[in-house]
Amino acid sequence: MTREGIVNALVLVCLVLVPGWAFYAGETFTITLATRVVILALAAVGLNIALGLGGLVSLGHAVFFGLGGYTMGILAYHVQAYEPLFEWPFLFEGTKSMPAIWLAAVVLSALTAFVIGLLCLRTSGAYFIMITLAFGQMFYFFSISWSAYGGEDGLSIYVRNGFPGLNTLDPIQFYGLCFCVLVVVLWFASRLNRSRFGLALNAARQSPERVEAVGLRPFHLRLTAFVISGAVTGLAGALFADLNRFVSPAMFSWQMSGEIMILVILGGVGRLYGPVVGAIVFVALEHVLGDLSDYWHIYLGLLLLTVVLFVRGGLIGAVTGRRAAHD
Amino acid sequence: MSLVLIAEQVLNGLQFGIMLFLMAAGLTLIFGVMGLINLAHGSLYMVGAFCAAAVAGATGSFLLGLVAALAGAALAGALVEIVVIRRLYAKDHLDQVLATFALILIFSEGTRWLFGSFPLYLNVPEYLSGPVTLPGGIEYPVYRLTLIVIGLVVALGLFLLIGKTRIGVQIRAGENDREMIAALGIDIGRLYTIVFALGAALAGLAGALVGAIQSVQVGMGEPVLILAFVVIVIGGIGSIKGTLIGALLVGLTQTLGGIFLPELMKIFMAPSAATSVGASLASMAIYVLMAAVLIVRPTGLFGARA
Amino acid sequence: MTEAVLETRDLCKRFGALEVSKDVSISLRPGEIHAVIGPNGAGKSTLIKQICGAEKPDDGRIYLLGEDVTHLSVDARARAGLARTFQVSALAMEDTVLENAALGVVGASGKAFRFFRPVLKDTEVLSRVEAALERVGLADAAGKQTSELSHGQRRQLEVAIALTLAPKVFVMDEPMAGLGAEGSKTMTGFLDGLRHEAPILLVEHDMDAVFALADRISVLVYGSIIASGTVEEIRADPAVREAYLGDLS
Amino acid sequence: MLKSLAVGASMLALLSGAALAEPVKVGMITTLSGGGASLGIDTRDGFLLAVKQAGNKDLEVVVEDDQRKPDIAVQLADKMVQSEKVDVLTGIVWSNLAMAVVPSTTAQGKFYLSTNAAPSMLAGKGCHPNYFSVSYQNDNLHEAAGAYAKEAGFKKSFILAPNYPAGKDSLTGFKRLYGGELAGEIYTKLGQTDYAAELAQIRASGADSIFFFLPGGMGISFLKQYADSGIELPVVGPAFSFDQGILQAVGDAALGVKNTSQWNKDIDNEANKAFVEGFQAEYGRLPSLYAAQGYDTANLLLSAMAKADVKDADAFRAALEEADFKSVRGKFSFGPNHHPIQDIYVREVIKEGGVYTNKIVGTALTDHADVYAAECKM
Repeated sequence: MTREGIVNALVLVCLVLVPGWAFYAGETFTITLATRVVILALAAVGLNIALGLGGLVSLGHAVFFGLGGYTMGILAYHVQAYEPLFEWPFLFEGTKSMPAIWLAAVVLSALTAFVIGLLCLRTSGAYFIMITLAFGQMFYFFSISWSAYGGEDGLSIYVRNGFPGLNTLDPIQFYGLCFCVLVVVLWFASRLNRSRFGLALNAARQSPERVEAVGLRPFHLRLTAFVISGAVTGLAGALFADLNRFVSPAMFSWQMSGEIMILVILGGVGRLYGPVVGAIVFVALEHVLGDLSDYWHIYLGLLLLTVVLFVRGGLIGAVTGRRAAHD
Repeated sequence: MSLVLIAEQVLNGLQFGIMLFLMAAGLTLIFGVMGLINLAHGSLYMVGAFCAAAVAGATGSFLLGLVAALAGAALAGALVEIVVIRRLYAKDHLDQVLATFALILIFSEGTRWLFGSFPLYLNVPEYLSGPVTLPGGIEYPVYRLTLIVIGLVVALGLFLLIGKTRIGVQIRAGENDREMIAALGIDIGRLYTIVFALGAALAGLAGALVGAIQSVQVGMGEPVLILAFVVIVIGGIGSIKGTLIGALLVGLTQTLGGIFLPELMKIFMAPSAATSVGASLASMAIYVLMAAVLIVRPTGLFGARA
Repeated sequence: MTEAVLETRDLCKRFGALEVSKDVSISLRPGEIHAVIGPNGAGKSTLIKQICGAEKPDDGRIYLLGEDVTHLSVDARARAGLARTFQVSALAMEDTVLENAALGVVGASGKAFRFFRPVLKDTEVLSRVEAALERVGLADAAGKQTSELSHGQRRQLEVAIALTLAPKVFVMDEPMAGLGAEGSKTMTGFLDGLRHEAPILLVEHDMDAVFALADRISVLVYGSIIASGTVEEIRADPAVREAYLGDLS
Repeated sequence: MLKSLAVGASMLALLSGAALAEPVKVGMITTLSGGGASLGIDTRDGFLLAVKQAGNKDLEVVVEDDQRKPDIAVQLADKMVQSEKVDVLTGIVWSNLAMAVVPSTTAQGKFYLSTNAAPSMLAGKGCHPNYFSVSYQNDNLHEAAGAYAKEAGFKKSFILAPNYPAGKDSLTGFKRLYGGELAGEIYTKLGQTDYAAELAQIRASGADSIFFFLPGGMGISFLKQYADSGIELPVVGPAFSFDQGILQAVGDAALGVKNTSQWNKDIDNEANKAFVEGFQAEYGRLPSLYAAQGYDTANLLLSAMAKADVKDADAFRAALEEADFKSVRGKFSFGPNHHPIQDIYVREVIKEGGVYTNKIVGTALTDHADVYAAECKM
C-alpha cells in the first residue's frame, strides 16, 4: 500500500468513526456537519474529474450544483403543493423519492454540461475559466428572478425526501446514505482514472498533440469528462438540497463555484481523495475559525494562501510528498 | 420613447463603460504582461474608494480624496505584488485563481475590521453636483460628464504610455516575449511591480470616482470585478484597444438592455410580467453577449493568443 | 513504379510574407525510407505539420494510401494509418512509460470511451505495449515515470508509441536528435529494419544516419525542393552541394 | 462565532419577579460578517441590550454568524437545535434565509421569533403556531408608503424595486393601498449600483412622485445619484434605505425624504426612552430599526418567560400571543397569524446636530395588520 493509499484509508475510517461516535454520544450536530462534509466532497470529486484529470479549470461548476438542487426542489415542491409539474403528455405530480430525484438531477446536469461544454471547450486557458464563470452568472441571475420557484427566496421543502427502506429524517441514516453515495462515486472515479478513457484524458491534459497523434480527439475526451463531472456535481447538489431541505440561487453563485474549487485545491488536485480531505478541512475550519473571531475570513484567506504558495499538491501532497499517482 | 431619452441612455451606457474600462485596463495589462489572473482586482477598487472616502471625510477635499485613492491603491497593489503575487507568476491559472480568491477574503474582512461594517460617506463635490443642459435638451449630471471625460483622458494617456514611452516598450516586450525582456537587460521584477501598481491605481481611481455616486462598502468590488472580466474576455485578454471596445459594448448592453428588453417584452405579455421578465433577460444579457463572442471568436475580439 | 503510400502535391504555405512551402511535392513508396533534409528554417517542420494535419496548406493536396486527406484532422489521419514522432517529445510526463505506450494501443483500437476496466489489466493491451517497448529497448524502463527518462529514452518512447499504432506510414521528425553516437547507431539499425513494416518519411539532421538509411533524399531549401533522388544523386547534385552540403564538405 | 451569554443575577431580576421555571436557551442566527453585517450587528446589540437590562439569569443567548448564506443559516439552525438544544430561535435578517430556516425549525417544535424578515409565505399559507413575527409583515411598510402617497395626493407615481421576490412584494404592497396611476414600474437588477438609466426614465416619464425599495448599498447609490440628477420629485420609501446605519453614508441626498416605519427613536414612551438611551450608553451610537426590533423581540420573550415554562409549548405560545411587554413602539399586539397589529408612521429625514436621522411627521396607517392573515389556517 502506498502512503497515499494509507492516507485515503485513514480518511475513510475517519468518516465512519467520527459520525459513529457522534451517534453514540448523541452529538447529532456533528453528524449533520459530517453529512455536509460528505456532500461537499462529492461535489468536489465531480469537479476533480474535469479539473484534476482533464485540466479543465471550470469556475462555473455551481451551475450543476444548483441544477441538482433545483431538480430536487422543484420535483418535491410540486408534491408538497399538490400542483402537478405537468399534465401533458401524462400527469406528473413531481416526486419525493430520492432515487428518482437523483436520476433526474444527474440527467439534467449531464445534458446541461454537454451543451455548456460544447460551447466552452472551444476556448482554453483563462478564457475557459471566464466563460464558465459567465454561464454560472447566467444561471444565477435567472434563478433569482424566476419567481415561480421562489426567486431569491428559494424553495423550502418541509420534509426530507424518502429513500426506500430508510428513514432519511434520522440524521445518521441520511449520513449513511450520503456516505455510501460518496464511496460508490469514489470507486467509480478511481476506476475511471485507470480506465482507457482515464488514460487518454490524462494524456490529453499533459500533451494534447500526442493524443491527436494516436487518433483521438482531445475535444471529445474533454467534453465527456465535463459531462461526467457535471453529472456528479449535480448529484451532490440534489443531496445538498435534501440536507438543508432548502434550495436557493446561492447554490448557483460564483462564490459557490469558488468554494468547490477551493475544496479540490486544498486537498490536492487530481488526487482521488483530495476533495474529501479538502471538504473535511474546510468545514472544520469554517467551524473552528468562526468560533475564534468575527473576522475569521482573514484567517481562512491566509491559510489558503499558505497552501497555494508553499504546499505542493495540496494537503494530501504535503502528507504523501509524491505526485498524484496514476493508480 | 423619445430620442432625447435614448440619447441620454446612450450617454449613460458610455459612462458606465468608461468606468469599466478603468477597472478592466489594469486587469488586462496584468494578464497580458505577467500572465496572471487577478481576482483581487476588485479589492483594489474597494481600497481606492475607502481611501478616498476616508481622506475626503477628514480633509473635506474631494480632489485630495482622489489623490489618496490613486496612491493608496497603487501602494496596496505594489505591496501585494511584492509579498504574494510575484510568487504566483510561475504557477498555473488554478493556483492564481485560488490565491487571489484568498486575497479577496483578506482584503474584505481586513477593510471591515479597519472601517467597520457600515457604509462610508463619499459624495460628489459641490462644484460638480447637479445637472447641466446639453444640446438637444438633455439634462445630464455634470459629475457623470466629468467621469466620461476623465475616463477618456486616462484611456488616451494609457495608449500614449504604452505606445510612446520607454516603459510602454518594455510592457509590450513583456507581452510578446518574456525571455526577451530579460535579454534586454530590463529588471523584470521592477517592471512587474510597476505594471501591477499601475493597474491597481486605475482600479482605485475607478473605485473612488464611482464611490462618490454609489455606496462605499465592503464587497463593492466583486460585482464590478466580474463585469471587468467579462469586458477583457470580450475584448481579448491583453489588448487595451479590445478592452476599451469591450467595456463600451458591455456598458451599452447593460444600460440599453435594461431599458429596451422590458419594452420589447411588453409586445408579448402583460406590462407587469413584461418588466419582470425583461429585467431578468437584461441581467443575463452581458453574459449572453460574452458567451456569443467567445463562441464565434474563442480568444475575444482582439485577442491574439490562445 | 508502385503506388505511393504518402504523397504531397504542390503544397504551398505562407506565414504572412514568408513562404515556408513552395510547390512541395514528395512521395513515399512502400518499403522505403525517404529522408527530407535541409538547413534550419528551410520549412521542414511546417511540411511535417501539413502532412500530419496540424497546419492546413494554403494550396496543394496530400494523399494517404491514395485517399485525399488534405482536409482531414490530425486524429483522422492518425486513424487512417499515419504515425508520427515529434521533434520535441510530446509525452505525458507525469505518467509512466507503460501508460504512454498504452495510449497508442488505446488510440489505435478506437475504444477510448471505456470507463470501467483498468487499461493496464487488459492483457491484450499489455502484450502489445510490452512488445513495442521491447523492440525499442525500453522494456526495463516500463514502470518509470516518463519525466525521469533520459533524452534518448524519450526518443525511443516516441518511436514505441508510433509502433503501437501499427501504422501504414511513419513520419519521423528528427528521431536521432540528442541521442549521442551510440544511441544513433542503435536507432539507425532499428529504423533500417522498420521500413519493411511501413515506409518512413524521415526528417533528420544527422547526415550519417540519413546517408546510411535513406533510399531517396529530398532537399528542402527556403520552402522549395531543390533536389530529389537517390543518395548518390544527391551527393553528386551541384545545386545541393552549393546550397546545403557546401558547408559540410 | 459563538458568544454564550449567561447573564448574571442582579437586583432587577429580583424586582421583576422573574422566572417561573426552567431556563430558556435562545439561539440567535444573524449576519455578522460580510456585506450585510451592520444589520445583524444592530439586531444582536438591540436584543442583548434588552437581555442585559432585564438581568434575567434564566435566559441564555447563543449567537452565530450566518454570513448571509442560506446553507450556512440552515446548518446553524441544525446546530442550535441538535447540539445547543435551544428552545427558541431568532435573529435572521433576510427573507430568503428565513425561508430556509423557519419551516423546518417550527416543524421540529421550536419557537421562532422573527426580528426582521417576515415573508408573505410565512404569514399566509405557510404560517405556523410556533412562528411569531415581532417586526412586521414584509408588505406592511410598503403598504404604508402607498397609503401615504394616496393621502399626500400623488397621482402619478414612478415605482421601482430589485427583481427578486421581496422587490415584487414591495411593489405589490405599495399598489395595494395607493390606488393612483403609475408613471412607470421598473424592476432593477439585484445588487445594481448604477441607476442612471432608471433616473433618465423617471425624468422622461412625467411622474409626480417616486416610490422605491432598494435595501442596503443599492438605496445609498440610488439616493446619491437621484440627488445629483436634478430631478426634484417627492420621494417615498420604506424605512430600510433611511435607517440610522446607512443614513450617514447617504448624507444630504436623503434630507427631506419621506419614509415609512413602525418605529422611530422619537416615539414618546418609557420603553423607547430606556431603549434609546440605553443603546447609546452601551454602544456609543444611535439605535437603528433593526436594533429596536431586536430589543422588542427580547422583551417579548422575557414577558412570556415570566408567565410560562418554555417546555410547556401550549402555555408558552399563549404567553407569547398575549404580547404583554412594553414595546418601544407603544401599543403592540399580535393578529391571528402571529404578525403584529400596529401603527405605521411617516418619517422625514433631518439633520440633527451634524447627524442624519429621522423624525416622525405623521401616521400612515393605524392598527394595521396584514392581508395574508385570512389564508393562515392554524
